Amino acid sequence: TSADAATKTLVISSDLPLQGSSFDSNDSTNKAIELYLKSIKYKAGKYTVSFKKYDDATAAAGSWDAAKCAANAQAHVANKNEVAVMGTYNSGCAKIIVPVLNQDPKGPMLMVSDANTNPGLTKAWNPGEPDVYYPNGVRNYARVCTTDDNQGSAAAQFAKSIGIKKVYVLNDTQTYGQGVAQAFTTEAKKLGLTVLSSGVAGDGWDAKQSDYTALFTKIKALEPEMVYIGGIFDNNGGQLVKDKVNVLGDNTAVKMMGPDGFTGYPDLNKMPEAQGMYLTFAGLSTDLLLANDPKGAGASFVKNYKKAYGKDPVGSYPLYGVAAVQVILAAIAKSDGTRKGVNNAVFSGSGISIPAKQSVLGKELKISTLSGDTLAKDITVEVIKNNDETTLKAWTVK
Amino acid sequence: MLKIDNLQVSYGNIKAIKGISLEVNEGEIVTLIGSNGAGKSTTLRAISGLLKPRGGSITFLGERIDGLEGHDVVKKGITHSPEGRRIFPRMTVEENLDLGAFLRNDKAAIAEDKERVLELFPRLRERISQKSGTMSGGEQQMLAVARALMGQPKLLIMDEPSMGLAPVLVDLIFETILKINKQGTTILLVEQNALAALSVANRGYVLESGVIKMSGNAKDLQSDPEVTKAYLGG
Amino acid sequence: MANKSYKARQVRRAIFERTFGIAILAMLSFWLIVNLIKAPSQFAEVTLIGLSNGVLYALIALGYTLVYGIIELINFAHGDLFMLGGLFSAHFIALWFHQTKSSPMGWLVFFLALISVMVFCAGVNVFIERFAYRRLRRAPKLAPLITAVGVSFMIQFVGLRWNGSGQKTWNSVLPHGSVMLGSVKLPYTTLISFAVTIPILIALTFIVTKTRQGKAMRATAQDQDASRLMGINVNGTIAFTFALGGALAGVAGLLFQQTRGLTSYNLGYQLGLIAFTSAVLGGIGNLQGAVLGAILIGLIQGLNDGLPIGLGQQWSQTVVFSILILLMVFKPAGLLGKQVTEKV
Amino acid sequence: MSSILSAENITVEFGGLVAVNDVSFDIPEKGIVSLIGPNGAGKTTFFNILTGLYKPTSGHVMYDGQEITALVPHKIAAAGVARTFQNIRLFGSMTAEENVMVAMHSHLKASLATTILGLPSQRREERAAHEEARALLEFVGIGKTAGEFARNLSYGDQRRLEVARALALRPKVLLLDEPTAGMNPQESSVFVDFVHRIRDEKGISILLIEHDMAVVMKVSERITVLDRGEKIAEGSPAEIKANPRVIEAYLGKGVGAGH
Amino acid sequence: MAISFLKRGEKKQKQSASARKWAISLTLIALAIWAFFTYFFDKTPDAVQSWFQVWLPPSTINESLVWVICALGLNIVVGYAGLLDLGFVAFWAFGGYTAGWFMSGFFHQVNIHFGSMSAKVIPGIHLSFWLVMIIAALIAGFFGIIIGAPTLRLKSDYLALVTLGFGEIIPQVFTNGENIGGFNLSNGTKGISPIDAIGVFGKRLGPFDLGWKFLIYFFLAACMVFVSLRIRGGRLGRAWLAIREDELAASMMGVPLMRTKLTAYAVGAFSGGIGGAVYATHVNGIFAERFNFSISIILLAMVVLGGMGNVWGVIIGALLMAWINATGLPAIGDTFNNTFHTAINFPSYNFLLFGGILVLMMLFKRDGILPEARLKMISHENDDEAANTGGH
Ligand SMILES: Nc1ncnc2c1ncn2[C@@H]1O[C@H](COP(=O)(O)OP(=O)(O)OP(=O)(O)O)[C@@H](O)[C@H]1O
Ligand SMILES: Nc1ncnc2c1ncn2[C@@H]1O[C@H](COP(=O)(O)OP(=O)(O)OP(=O)(O)O)[C@@H](O)[C@H]1O
Ligand SMILES: [Mg+2]
Ligand SMILES: [Mg+2]
Repeated sequence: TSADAATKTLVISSDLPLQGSSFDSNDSTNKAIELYLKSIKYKAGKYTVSFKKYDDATAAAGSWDAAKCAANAQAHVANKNEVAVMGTYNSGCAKIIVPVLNQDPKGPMLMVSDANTNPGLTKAWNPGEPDVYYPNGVRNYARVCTTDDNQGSAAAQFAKSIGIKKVYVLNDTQTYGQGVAQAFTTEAKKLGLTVLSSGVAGDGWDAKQSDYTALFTKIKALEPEMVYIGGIFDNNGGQLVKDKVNVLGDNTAVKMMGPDGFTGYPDLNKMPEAQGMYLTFAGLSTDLLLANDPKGAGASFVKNYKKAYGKDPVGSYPLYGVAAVQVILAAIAKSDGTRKGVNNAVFSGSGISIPAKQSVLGKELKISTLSGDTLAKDITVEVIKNNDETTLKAWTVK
Repeated sequence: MLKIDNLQVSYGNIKAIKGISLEVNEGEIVTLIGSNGAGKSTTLRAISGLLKPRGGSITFLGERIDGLEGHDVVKKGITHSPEGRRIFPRMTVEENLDLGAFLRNDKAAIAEDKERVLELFPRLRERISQKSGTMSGGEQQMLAVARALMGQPKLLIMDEPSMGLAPVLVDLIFETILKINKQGTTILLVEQNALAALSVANRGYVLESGVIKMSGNAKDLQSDPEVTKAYLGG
Repeated sequence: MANKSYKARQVRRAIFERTFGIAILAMLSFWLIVNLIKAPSQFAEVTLIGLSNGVLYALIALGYTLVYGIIELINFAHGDLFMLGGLFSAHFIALWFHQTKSSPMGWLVFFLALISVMVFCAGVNVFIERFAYRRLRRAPKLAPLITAVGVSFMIQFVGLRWNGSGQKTWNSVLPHGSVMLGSVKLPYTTLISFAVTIPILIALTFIVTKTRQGKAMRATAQDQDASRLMGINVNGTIAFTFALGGALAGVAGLLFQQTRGLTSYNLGYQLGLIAFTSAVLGGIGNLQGAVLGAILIGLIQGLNDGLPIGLGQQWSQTVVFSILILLMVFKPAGLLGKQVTEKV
Repeated sequence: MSSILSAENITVEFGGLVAVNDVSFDIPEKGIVSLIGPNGAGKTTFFNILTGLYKPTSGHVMYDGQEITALVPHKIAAAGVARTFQNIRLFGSMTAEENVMVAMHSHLKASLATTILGLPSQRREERAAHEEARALLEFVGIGKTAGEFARNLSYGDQRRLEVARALALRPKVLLLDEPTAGMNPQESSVFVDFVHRIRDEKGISILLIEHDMAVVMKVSERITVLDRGEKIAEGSPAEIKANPRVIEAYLGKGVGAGH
Repeated sequence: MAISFLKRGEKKQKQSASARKWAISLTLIALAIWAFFTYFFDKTPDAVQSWFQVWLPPSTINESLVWVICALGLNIVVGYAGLLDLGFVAFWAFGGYTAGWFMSGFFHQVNIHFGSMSAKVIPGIHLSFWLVMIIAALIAGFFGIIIGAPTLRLKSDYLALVTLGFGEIIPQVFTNGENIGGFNLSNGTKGISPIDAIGVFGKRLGPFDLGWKFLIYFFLAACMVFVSLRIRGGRLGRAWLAIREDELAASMMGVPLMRTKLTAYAVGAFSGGIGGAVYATHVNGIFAERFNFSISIILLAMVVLGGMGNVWGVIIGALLMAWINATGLPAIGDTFNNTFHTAINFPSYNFLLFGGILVLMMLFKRDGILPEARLKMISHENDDEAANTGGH
């Protein structure tokens, strides 16, 4: 039957919001995956694969939509040849899809995310998590990015290391932003820094608001040495950075630091107000890949991308999308071609690891067979300088 | 002056005017009578461009005016004082009067005319800066008539100008109609008070269910037994 | 006797309403005073910020209220038109005329942009009126409202195509920096916002209250057919109103883009909402009311965001709308609107 | 004759304007009385006081031995004071029958629950209401139009429908505000008989505001004249017709009063 | 007179007979759909299955029913009583969070189980779906009254704004609700998931029991239809219509304005609450981001597009728009690309298509797909050739 299986085309899919403000980034991810699959001739071990795109956004919502996620979950299961899903972009959507895939009678079906950073999906975080997402008792969800808690802690440790004593924490009131901001706050307090903001994750900034000068006027009066902004650039981050500098002065006077939700945006890097801003990044950013290792898998992939589509991939997630697909392909190669088999390949035995030479992320990518998280806890601390993200130092979470 | 030929008007699928022809000569008072729903107001609305006729023609001073926009019809010299008053309720009495003269530029003459209509309806002068929507029904009717007079039209169309007015004022309205007619304004009048209307008019038309049933000299109509029975409560 | 109890009830109710109102006002003033004492210059700065946002909101709110005033349409697409104005300005100044910093040439282009964006947005608004709303003049009120929602989606599509899905930041040709008034910072951009907005507001008030065109607008708003009978070109007047509203949205778009330096395809939604709120708060259809409402909302937001003791920005929307609802309960026709008893 | 509805020393001010000034007035049981006066005399305003729409600056309204000045309009209506409007105010896009049934709201007992469950008691009640509405439409002479939308009725029929709707409140007093405006003299004279029928067959007292003297003189048992908010005369039709003050302020002697 | 009574009686009987016919045939269709998806779907050829997956996936059908339930609620407020409500999403949120609170491990401090069918016994409040449904409806109805009360003195557009305000405040409370004075109300943007399974006849409905869920949702939607029609035909429905037409005249005819309007809000909110709870079980979670203004607007569009005030129209409007939003747009795009071998990026055109559909529908079929008779009359009486006539 294995010969039989080899002739069958297995479907892998992506499940991303393709409408609204994250469209460009996710469209780019899909393009990157298509390009990658073409470059490996749609082969995974002895299997041929094809690629199908799902959209978890709707026109009415203009962003991810819980009902669409629920519908997609059903569709993944119903699509007979589909063996694994690359996605989702939003953790909330993953929380809807993962339990369904988990209970697939022919499964569980594997999902590997490029962008979910909510810790609760894979480890104890809120009460009941993560077991509530795996009613079957078996894991079927992995991801190639590190979780919020790691980045937040690393950022706090770094802040202490450059002599910061008083910080003010902001978050974008969304799952990701609150997660990193909370981790930062907790760690900062543990390290003895003074956290001037109240609440477990600091103050929220409202992405719908168009003006933050009043907010920073308040912050200025408290005289912080650093402002930590947990969130993503898409949530009106440009304005936030601008207004921070408008009110508190440039980033040498009062430092500013953000998580990887702010990395990979050429628009941000080019802003005069962003110069000197610190960023953490879970892995290596696209630009750095090219600089650090011009011959590596990631660098050449980016070059190919530019050749094929005429421009750079948008943001850093496209590379992570490809990395997630690399995990899926490796699992397929190791499996018997069934959903269950593909999932087993990730969560049993030696699990999946992509060697540094092949990994588009520039270093070895290893998935924990227990939690599904990537084992890489290395965080890069970057600083925006000369209109570009530049590596300051690598940081391993203590 | 005004010539209507085979006019047809519909509301959706309902035919309200089924091909009527009538004529108003310069200097005349012509009245249009008929029971409720006969189509009198509809005819007037078609003349002043508020409704697009479905067929037929309307000619004013030798020019076709059917199909013109309402405001263009006014420019030709036709003023229409509509059924149901249609004053601007959130404007004062004075502002309403000013709007009556919207197309005129002769400031001095406008002021004179305003003076004249206020003379005619002293109640309006008393309430010159009251919001017209809060006035009593009859007061609003006075305003509607006064506003129409401010337009200095060649042809004045009046739809039930005496509705809701006290008897003294009804007299006044008909006197005024005669007076401005003498001063050279041609008038097309629709009235429920058919007796009064026929007594001031030169000629009359009787409209029934969208067609003209009778027409002729006002005096003759007044004494026509059929008209008397149907419209004069005789 | 029953009459007395009626009177007594009336009085009791009035007393209750008044006490409640006073209690709220007292709480508000207490909050403000505590903050003022605690940090006077911060208070002043935040107030200025609130004001300068308020005038921007006012420009959009005026467009809303003009259109509402004349055809009673809640024009959901108005905010998106503002967004389009911002995009147009950004492209005009930075991409077509390559101005990215404050210079005499930059100023010149800024003024060119001001005129162009007004014409552009006025044109777009008139176009929308002609093809989407005009046919629906006599339809039940909700039909044009849903059409406006559709138009809003379509403009967002244009924005999405033109700007991309993310937000874009732009350099301004307006000078950075600020003048110091004592210890209070007054940014140049705020001054410029005022300098552009205030003359426009005055001109607008003049047009609506003093000119023939304004008279036609007010008449059309009350009774279109009667207006026709007065010789008013109703379609022309409505188109003119849309043009005015569009031009205002254009100015707001330019000012926003230049002072905030940001464009994004979904910016119109939030600001449109605020503008609608301002317009109603002030008494919809009332020009001064719209300005007052907008400035009030700008202030509330600024104070809540920026005062040392406040709920913080994540609650801004809630604070704004709560105050709004309370105000509505006490002044059901808006701040400057008049409650009219119906005459039957 | 005892009075069913009486107003004592009513004064109404709008800003500085005294629209009604210390007017007392009563409607005898089963009587037909009229209120006339020049335009803007305060007649409609007086109606609005009686029905609770406006509250008087001072004075009381007594109905059936009870004070109703303070009640909200729907309670006054439910208690049995019904009216029509000077400018017709029907529910335009409801059928004639539905218009009438709306006014039965206060008599019907069905609750939300019984309606949803469709209990027999509710159905019986609905059926009875339908029948009553039908009968009322027949009574005012527009039985044929029951299923038509009110706004499609001709002007005269709309006026009749307003009366039918008011009657559905099962009132003891009916207030009619210029019911014949826009009717031609022929129709107006038919209306006079109709008013008598309402009173005679249903035992309802009627107060009428009217500018058509032919109607007023024929129908009223007593007439009250208001001018500029003040009561200037009261008496039988013959007395009023002869009252010089009334002639000067109101009647005149030209074509208008001619019939 | 007797003749006309007879006629009326006949007409009435005919009406109720046709309503019964409707009800029976709809029930049969529902049962057929249920049976098809529950028993036969797996056995159909692959081509049929994939056709359904592309054009009419069962989860889209179920989602559409959620919209139907909420749209019917809004129809009562807007279509019947004529109160423009721009914040209906608030009730949806209340219903959703009620399910979140009482059907999950959210309140992990306590351990209350009552008739629930949760897979594993975990701490939290776990009540039966049916009970939660009632609680959700009551909570939403209660807030409907709270929200309605201050608005009753307001004229239409001010009322719209106040409802809009509530529609903005309530989701923000849930978004920021992770820490309200130390109390976790909503888990903030992290949301509450998963939600307990629905139990019917002792059977626990898993994620793939869509046929059964369909039947339940259909039943609830049918209840809403039933309630709508019943109320519409009765005393209260007439009072709503009268208020919609002319508030002042209605009050002069003995209709208590406050009570009648509040009832409309409450009944509307009631079904919003049910819709919210159903939605939570459909997506198996509740997330604050979802409850934004656009939901209120889409619901309104469904009501208007379908035919305000006409229950069947509203249902069609809701089904159609929900389908277009969830399945129609992507399916058409994919099919186009596959047929013509193009690579047009359809999702990026969705705003345009969606907006275009709304505008075109309003321009060319403004009174909805199945217009209510009265609405039709109003909007066409002055059409075309009479384009300039006076509206009365
Ligand atoms: N807006 C409208 N829509 C539909 N039908 C209308 C409309 N206006 C009038 N009609 C119908 O057209 C016919 C003529 O109405 P019109 O108003 O012209 O009558 P009229 O002679 O002025 O009557 P009245 O003396 O009552 O004012 C009537 O049958 C009326 O029902
Ligand atoms: N809401 C109000 N605000 C200000 N003035 C008012 C208001 N309502 C009525 N008035 C004034 O009070 C006076 C009496 O009005 P009312 O409507 O009672 O007169 P009426 O006797 O019914 O006259 P008509 O015969 O013309 O209908 C009028 O002069 C009117 O302008
Ligand atoms: Mg007429
Ligand atoms: Mg009156």
